[in-house]
Amino acid sequence: MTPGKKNLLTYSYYPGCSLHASGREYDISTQALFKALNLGLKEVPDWFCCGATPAHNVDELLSLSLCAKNLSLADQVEGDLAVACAACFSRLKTTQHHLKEDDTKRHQVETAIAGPASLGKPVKHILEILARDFGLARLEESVKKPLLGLKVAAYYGCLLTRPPEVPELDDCEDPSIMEDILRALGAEPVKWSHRMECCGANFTLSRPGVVLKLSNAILTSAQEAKADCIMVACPLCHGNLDIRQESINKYGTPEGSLMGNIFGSDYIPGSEDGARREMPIFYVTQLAALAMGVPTDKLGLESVIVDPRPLLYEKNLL
Amino acid sequence: MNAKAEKIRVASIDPSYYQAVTDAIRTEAVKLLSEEAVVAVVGYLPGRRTGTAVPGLVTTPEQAQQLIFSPACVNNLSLYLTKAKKGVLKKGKVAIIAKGCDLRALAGLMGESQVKKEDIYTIGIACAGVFGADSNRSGGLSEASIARKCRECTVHQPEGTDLLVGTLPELPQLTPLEAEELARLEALSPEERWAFWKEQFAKCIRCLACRQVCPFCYCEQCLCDKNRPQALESSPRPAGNTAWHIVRAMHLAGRCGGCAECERVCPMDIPLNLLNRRMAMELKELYDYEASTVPQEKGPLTRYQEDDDQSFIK
Amino acid sequence: MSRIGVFVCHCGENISRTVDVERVAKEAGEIPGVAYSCDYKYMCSDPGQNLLKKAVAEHNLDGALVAACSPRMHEKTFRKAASAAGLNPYLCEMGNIREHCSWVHEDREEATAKASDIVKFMVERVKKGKSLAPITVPVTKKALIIGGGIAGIQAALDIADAGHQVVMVEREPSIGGHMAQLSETFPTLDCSQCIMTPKMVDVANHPNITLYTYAEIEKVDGYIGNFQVTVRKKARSVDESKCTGCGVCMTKCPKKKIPNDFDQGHGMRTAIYVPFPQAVPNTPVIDRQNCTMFQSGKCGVCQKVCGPGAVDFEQQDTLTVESVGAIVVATGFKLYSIERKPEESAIQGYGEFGYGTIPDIIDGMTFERLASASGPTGGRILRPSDGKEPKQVVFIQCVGSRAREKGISYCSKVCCMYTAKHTMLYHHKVHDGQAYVFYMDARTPGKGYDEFWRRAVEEEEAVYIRGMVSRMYQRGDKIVVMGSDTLVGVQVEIEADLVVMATAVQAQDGADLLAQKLGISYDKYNFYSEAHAKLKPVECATAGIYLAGACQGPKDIPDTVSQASAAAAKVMTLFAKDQLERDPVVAKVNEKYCVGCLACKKVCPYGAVEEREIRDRQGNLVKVVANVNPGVCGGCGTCQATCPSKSVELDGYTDEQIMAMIESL
Amino acid sequence: MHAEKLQHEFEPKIVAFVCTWCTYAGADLAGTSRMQYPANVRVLKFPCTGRIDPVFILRAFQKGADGVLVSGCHPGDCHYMAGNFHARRRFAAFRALLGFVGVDLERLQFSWVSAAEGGKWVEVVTELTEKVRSMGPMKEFKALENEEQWSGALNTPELREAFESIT
Repeated sequence: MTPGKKNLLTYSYYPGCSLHASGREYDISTQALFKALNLGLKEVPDWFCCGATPAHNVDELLSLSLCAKNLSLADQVEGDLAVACAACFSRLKTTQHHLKEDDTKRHQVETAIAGPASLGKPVKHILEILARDFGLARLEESVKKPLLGLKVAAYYGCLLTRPPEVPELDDCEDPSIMEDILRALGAEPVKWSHRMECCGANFTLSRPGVVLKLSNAILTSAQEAKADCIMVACPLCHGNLDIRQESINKYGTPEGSLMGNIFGSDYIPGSEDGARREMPIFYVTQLAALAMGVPTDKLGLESVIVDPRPLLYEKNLL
Repeated sequence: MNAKAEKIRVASIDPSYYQAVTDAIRTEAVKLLSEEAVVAVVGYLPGRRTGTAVPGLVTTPEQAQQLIFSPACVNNLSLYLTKAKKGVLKKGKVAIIAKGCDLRALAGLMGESQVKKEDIYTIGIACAGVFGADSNRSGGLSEASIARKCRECTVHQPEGTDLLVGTLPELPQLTPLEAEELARLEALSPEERWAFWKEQFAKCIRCLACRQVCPFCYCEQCLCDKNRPQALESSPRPAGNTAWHIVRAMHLAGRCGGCAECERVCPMDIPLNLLNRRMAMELKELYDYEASTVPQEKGPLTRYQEDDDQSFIK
Repeated sequence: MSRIGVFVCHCGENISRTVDVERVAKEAGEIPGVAYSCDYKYMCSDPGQNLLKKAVAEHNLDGALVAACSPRMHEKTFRKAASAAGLNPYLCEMGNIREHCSWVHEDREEATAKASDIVKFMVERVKKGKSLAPITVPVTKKALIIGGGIAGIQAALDIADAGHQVVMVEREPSIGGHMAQLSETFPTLDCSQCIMTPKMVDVANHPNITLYTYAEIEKVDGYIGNFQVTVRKKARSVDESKCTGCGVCMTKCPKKKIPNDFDQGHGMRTAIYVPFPQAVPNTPVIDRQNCTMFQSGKCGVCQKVCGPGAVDFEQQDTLTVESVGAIVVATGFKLYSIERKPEESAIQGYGEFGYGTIPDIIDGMTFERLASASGPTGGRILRPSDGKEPKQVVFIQCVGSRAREKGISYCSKVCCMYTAKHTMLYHHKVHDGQAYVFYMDARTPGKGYDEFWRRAVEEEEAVYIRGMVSRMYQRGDKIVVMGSDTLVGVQVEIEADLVVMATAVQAQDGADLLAQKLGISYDKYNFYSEAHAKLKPVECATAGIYLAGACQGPKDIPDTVSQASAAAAKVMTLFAKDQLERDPVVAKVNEKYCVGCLACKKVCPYGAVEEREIRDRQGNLVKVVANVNPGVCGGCGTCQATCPSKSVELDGYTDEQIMAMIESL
Repeated sequence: MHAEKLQHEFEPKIVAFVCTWCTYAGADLAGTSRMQYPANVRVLKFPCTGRIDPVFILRAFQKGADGVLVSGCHPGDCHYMAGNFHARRRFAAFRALLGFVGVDLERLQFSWVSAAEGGKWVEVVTELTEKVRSMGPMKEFKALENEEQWSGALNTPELREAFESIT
């Protein structure tokens, strides 16, 4: 941050584990985007895992306490809490929601974390910050390099808007916030069917067959809608759609069937014509930062599996 | 009234504030009367002794020049539209000066069909507070002399008036003595509270000034005057006194606007507003009801919700 | 000084076993104002009642207390006896020394003391009692029926056939309601219009029925037996007295492409139109929003071609006041739509089904119109988007119903049956087509209903999938329906050509507003509330108003017709007498002391309190007071407990009586 | 056959204000079912709990009741649709007021007893009777009844003399 230059808005920042590991590009591009938009972003000190999807399946109190502790850590940093990962966002919001509703649980959690639970801190997803706090109009004005001609399938996944009473991000079943942002960036959102379907999320290790099946359906749908690429706002979705693409493409082949057998899936997907183009998967922050004119070497484009650079080159965006 | 208040004396409110309010009232009253928009203005006139004020009804622009506003303007004037001067409203539209607390009474009277909104023109006052009963008025309005109700007033700047006059001066943060007293009583055991109120009610001489001054006690026959059947013993004995004050508080529950006139006029210094405040607290907690400066169709005890609290019912 | 007689009953041994009845009688005799007391084996027997009658005469009694069983048992008996002896029945009371004393206490001493106490305070009650006369209310023997669907038609015909005058008010240009839209009806599959239209004609031709169509209720005043109802007849732009129904205007009208609501927007109509060919009355109406004449002032073709000169562009709304004695509310229902709802709405749409943007996802009523021989496709099942015959049709039940997450938790009751019917109609019309049904439970209670449903499943080859649909989207010209089959435990995906949703039955738009005009209550879904769920299913809590059909809750045709006839029977019972007699336990206002704060009006569950202006001889307003309409008052006394000055008093339970009882304890 | 009846030092006076449609009928049912409960209660019948004025409760205490029971129809069961809903708010407020002036609220019980709940009637009456019995007599109001007034706040010889002459 340039000293002396005042930020428009300042946020505390909870990146979450993925953004420090498999989803580093999301972290890098988020930081770059915020800087470009003159938004302050200060990482919460000593944050740790939110428990993601596994914890609350095992121990509710643990999952609530993990998030409650992170929230109280976040209280030390000024500004609403910016969260990039859909799972972290969901868990942190869910925790606030549950603890507000249930005094007994709040009491238990406060005992567990030896301190008050911070229920008042607004937890905001990056999408919300871009579309609402910063505002679509201002976002559009800030664009230096509009993403003209880029057809994007905006993929929400299952956690960003559900259950409706928790994230309060947009219409639970028919949201438009990602499309709105894409339009502001100059890109063309496509109409497609699978934007709200689950990618398989954390079955990625335990039941990869399920992931392959679900992710394949999403990729197929995007392709049928003539999208050039998919935009996501979650590192888990990104992982499944990006990293698994090679396996998915092989899935229809004898090699893939073998894999399917190993993973115990009874379903052999694969596009009907057998030919699948590689579908680049972008984080919302990558596309936004690109449109803001952030140098392309600061977007982490090189570290994803399906290389998006040929596409961007083709569209004159590199 | 209280030793603590004597000690932390704060600077008096700047007299220019009162002058500004007085001027604004006069200007508006003269305008309304000369344009014949109203037939009368109910307001405050200077009392015979300096530093005092009395309620007054003016009907000409000349008389309107006499209207004042000062910390001595303690009375709740809404009373003058119903009981004392019942005929006033029959002659035409009347303007009335109202502090926030008075305005809540006016709103209540409208909700209870006693006053019609279209019959009155409310000149609201951004009110800094008024003198307490028996306070030393020589030094202007200060923490020592301000009425107890004003210390925790939430309607300095009333809403819903036809005209609001005055700009509030900066007001000092005052300790909420009444809320503290309520909390103290709440913390006592039932026996101790009974003892407290027994002593208070024993003082009552049943002069019924509390009733006469209350804007909501507009009944033509008060329950306590009824003798077939006699629900309340009318002679000033402890039993009847206790019943009277309980019934009075119950009848005001959900209606009282908190002007605390009952307490001000009580010659025996019974802290009557504590009862009203306690009921207001209860209704706020149970039904999220607060007396408003805007008329409501129904009060908390004339409406209900199917899921109202019933934790006290077996 | 009162002269009260106290009669203590032994009830065989039921009372005397634990209560010393002689002592109770003796102690009663010592109460001031008691002129006579005795005990007797069976007070309720003939000799017992005669004892009471004789004592009233011999001892010149002005009140009687029978200490015996519960008043719920024999109050009527003894009041009748007292009345026969010339005593006002309301001056005869009962002290309950059996259910509340001898049966629940074993200790003779305690029970006797309690019985004496009961006698004591009840004597005080009798002392302060007043003679009351039953309230009589005149009855106007004319009924108003609001709504001209099958419920309203049935009620109207029943009442009119009984010889009473009926006024029917229908909001639409024609009567017939939803039933006129249906193709065939379950469980018999007879043609709906074939059984409906004759009834519609009967209404139009009945000498006792006055029909107002294209009209709404403006205002309702009065009370049971004596309602004054203001009806707004909307400007039809066609003079009903002149129109012959020839229909030339419609054939000549240049505006021909207006979606017809009767066909759920799928058929087209002209700007001057009747909603359907069998409309009653067969008088067209001009839809002013879509008429070129009204919009631009140029055209007037219909007026030119109309032989009798019935078309009148200048026509205005008119108000008519009707005096009626009873009202039957039969306003029916509307269907839920999956469209996006306003944010503040308690009910949500279905984003997962595309909020109604996919043309080939239709509701059940639209399917009815497609299947109807008189519908926009002439009875062929053709889908809206491209007019092709769908080969795979998915039916989804409980869309909006039983969906707490969407804001509606009730079951719409008719959908299981009509969906089964739809699969049959589809199978009959498209032999090579396949119907799938997603359902939660098949609910088929009704005569012949389950057999009908089984037929759909077993003989008509509908595939029933027990599970919900989670998402639908358009892929090419197909609709992909994603759902679950919970019996097998798998995800299901069907590529459908057409999807038919059984959407929830909801209260009509404006049902709440009509209820407020009528002063009847409604639930959170705006369905009207009956007075008692079991025992008063057609009465409203407001006397003189009755409910028929789906305005009270989802109902099929047989239930609707039954309820309509029941409502008609209630009306006829009311009309059987010239005067209505009511229990005189009602509230009265003391106008001298009432200051008109109207707290009583605010709390009255019956809407029995109204304002009354008191004026002096010159006509100047002195004050406004509350006034209780004894015809409407239910006698709960909530007003009196609320009134600060006790200026309203409930007869039979006056403060004086109650205070006297408390004093004597 | 009956167990030796316990002799109590104090038998409280319990007054019950009940609605005729539910609780009165429930008490009737307790009778027809021959259930047993303490004979301390005196039942006053009202059409509806909506008719029960807080003044009645106050008056009952003043006239020597040691415990008061107010009972009516369960919410939604009111014969008059909404009488008990209004009563519920009224009594919630009145209860708070009595508590604030120092009445021990253990002596004032509210309940919903339906026409089918004879058992509940017995339970409520028994519980209140036993509770009040263990608390002893309601002294406060009785003491007030016996007291004449003179606070001493206005202390003149004439007043003192007058007061002493009447007490």
